[in-house]
Amino acid sequence: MFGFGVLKGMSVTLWNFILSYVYPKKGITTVQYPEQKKEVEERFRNFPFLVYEGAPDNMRCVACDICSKECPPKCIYIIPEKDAQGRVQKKPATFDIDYAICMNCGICEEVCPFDAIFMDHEYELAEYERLSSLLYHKEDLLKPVEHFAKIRPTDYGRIEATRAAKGVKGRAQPVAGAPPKPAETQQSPPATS
Amino acid sequence: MDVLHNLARLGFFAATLVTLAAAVMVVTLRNIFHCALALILVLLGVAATYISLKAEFFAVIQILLYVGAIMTLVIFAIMLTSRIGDKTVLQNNRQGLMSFSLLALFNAFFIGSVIKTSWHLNPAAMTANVDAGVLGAAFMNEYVFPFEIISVVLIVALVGAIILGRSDQ
Amino acid sequence: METSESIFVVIKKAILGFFHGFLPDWTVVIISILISVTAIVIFGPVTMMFLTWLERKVVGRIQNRYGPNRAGIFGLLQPIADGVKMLTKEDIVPRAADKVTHFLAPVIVVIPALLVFSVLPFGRGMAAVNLNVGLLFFLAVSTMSTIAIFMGSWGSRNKFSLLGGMRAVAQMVSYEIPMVMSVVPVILVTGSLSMVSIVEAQLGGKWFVLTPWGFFGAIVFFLCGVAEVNRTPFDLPEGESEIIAGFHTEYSGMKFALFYMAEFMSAFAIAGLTATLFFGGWDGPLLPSWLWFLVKSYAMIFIMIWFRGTLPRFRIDQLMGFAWKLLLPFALLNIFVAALWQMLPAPKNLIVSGIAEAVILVIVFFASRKDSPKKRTYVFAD
Amino acid sequence: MNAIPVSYYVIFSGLLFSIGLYGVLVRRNVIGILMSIELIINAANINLVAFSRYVAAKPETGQIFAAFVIVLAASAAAVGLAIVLSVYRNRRTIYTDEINLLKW
Repeated sequence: MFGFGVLKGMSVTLWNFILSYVYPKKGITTVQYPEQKKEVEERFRNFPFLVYEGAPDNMRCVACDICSKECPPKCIYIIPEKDAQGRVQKKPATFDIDYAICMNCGICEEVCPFDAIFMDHEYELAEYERLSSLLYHKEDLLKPVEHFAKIRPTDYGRIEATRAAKGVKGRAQPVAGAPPKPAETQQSPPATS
Repeated sequence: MDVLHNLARLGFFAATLVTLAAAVMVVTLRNIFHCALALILVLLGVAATYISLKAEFFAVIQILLYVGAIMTLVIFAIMLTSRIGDKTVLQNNRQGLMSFSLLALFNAFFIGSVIKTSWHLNPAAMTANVDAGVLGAAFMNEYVFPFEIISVVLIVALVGAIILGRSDQ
Repeated sequence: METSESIFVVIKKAILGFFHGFLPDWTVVIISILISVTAIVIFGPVTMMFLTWLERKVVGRIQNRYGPNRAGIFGLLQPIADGVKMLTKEDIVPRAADKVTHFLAPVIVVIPALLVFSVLPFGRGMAAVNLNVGLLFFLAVSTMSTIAIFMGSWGSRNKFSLLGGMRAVAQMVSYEIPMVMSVVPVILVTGSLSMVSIVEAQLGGKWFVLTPWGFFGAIVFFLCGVAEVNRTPFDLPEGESEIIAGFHTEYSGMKFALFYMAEFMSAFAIAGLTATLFFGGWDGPLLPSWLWFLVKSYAMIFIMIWFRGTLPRFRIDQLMGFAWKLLLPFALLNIFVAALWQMLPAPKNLIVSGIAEAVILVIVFFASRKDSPKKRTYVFAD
Repeated sequence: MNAIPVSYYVIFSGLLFSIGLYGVLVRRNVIGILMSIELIINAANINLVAFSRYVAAKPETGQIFAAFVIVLAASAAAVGLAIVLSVYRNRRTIYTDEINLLKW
């Protein structure tokens, strides 16, 4: 009646305007992005990464090619390593993921029987170039298992528990296996005993 | 200040030339929308003529009514009656040459007679100040009867236009 | 008066005096005209740039965010960045467009927006031209932007453009009538069409907005002005959610920027005119006159932006009904109240015209409500 | 300033009138004819204002009648365009030689 509704609405916006100056904590809800960032949730997941233990050479991936076959957009490309006689080793020589094609579905993480690939929290991946800059190679994808423990502690605990129950101790490789992985042993003592 | 007067007069002559050229465009262009735009130019040129006659109020009225109201109506009608792509349709009939020659004849006589006439100039009128107040007083005193008649005509036209323009029935 | 009061006038006089030393009289006159023209041509776009910044800032604050704050301090360089972006954009002309009209429309739309500044009194003795028909000139010239919008919408050969143009013109023609009617009381009381004498009639705090007719006249005028310059809530001609961008759908780059510029300059002109007609123009204590004018104009601009941050868009029948059923009768009856005010002696007129105004307000409001459309029942909806 | 002779205005308006008359005679489009009529009316108005400024006893008379003429032109345009619209609605054309139902 008599336009009082309009006045009421306008008072709301005016109050917002004033509040944003006198009490910005409540009046302004945005985050100044490059300087401040919102904490991502633990369940947040973005592009996948590969896990290694200790040294980058000691990766969990055995080049079984399952993730590459399951990947819906087929963005994973794996060539296993071969030794001098041409026998296939349990280790990828090439492990490429095209982030331009990846759609963050997380199926690779689910199907991996060796818990070698996980979804990351990284989201600032802008590049100037479309083809080569977004094609991530093995060296770019490898991250230590501590990184995984840091970003997703719940999942880490669960997965390490099952791994320990099955008796898998990382990758039984004589090259890098000498010092046992500290993070893993600390994280899952009840299962190992 | 003579230079300024001459400049003003030059501007006025240019305005009349532009007006006449635009008037020719109004009657010759194929695209009726362009004709309407040219007509707007003519009306602005006529307003400039009024300013040169020291009738500023009337010039502004000309812009307000003609450009603001009448031409808007005309363009609206153009938009409602022609399709966007129409421009190939012949806009003129075959009386062009005949009309042109007759009008040229008329103009020859007309201009000749105008030049020959000696006008009885009224120096008082030439310097008088005719502003909105003078016009308003005249409207309300001497010319109040035609003023009322005109307003009745305007209302009749308004109602008539609404009735004619209604879509149903 | 102190120097800050008339600093611009003094500067102009100094320049003219400098040229007067060695140039003939008539060139000095031309230079004087050129100075005024240059001042307006610079003032218009600068105002527009500042207004874009202000609008985004205020709307941002209304929506609980900061608004532009990256380019320069407080984001003040944002308009320049926008300008560079606009200039470097590709200029697209549709293949089927009417090339001449399409090109001319953005050029012509700026002309009336700049011309209206010439009669606004920016301060004491700071109107570029003191026309004795200044107010009418303002209204007449601002109607010419209709033509440019028509040209743009027709020349684009695009249905959305055409729809936007039709809407724009229907709206502008409708709102022009209550707008002209709402300034008639001012002319009636001051007895002059010149902006300078209208301001002089309000000197010493006798602003028209403080009288009953002036208060409601100012509201009617301001609403009509907001509708004239196609701003929210009257932005049907360019309603993004309905018809893409209305009449400037097919414009890109600098041509679009010209439309944008014309819109903001007209918005400022309407704000300045409201301040001049009803809020005493440059009249005010302490501060220099031109600063008062700017303060008042920007207050009006703030209200416009506030509207934009608050109100949703009108429906087309509500828009027309608002103009014809509410604003027009009210503006007409307001003239009667102003006549009462002018006729009666000083203490009585406030009471009488105030009562008359209130009665009229109630009557017009109820009369306009009576035949508003019934609540519709949707037959096929359920 | 009034150094421009009155005959100049009269010739100007005569030319404008002839162009308008040419348009009325030649145009097929009804709206074109209406616009030509506007030209003629403007020519008449120029004459009224010019004569009132130069030779009339009272300088405001011509302007007042020119104002009447403008109002009449406005109402003529409104009614004329309404007629054009209804003709277009019924006959789907606005060309005068195609609106010939009464011609036989």
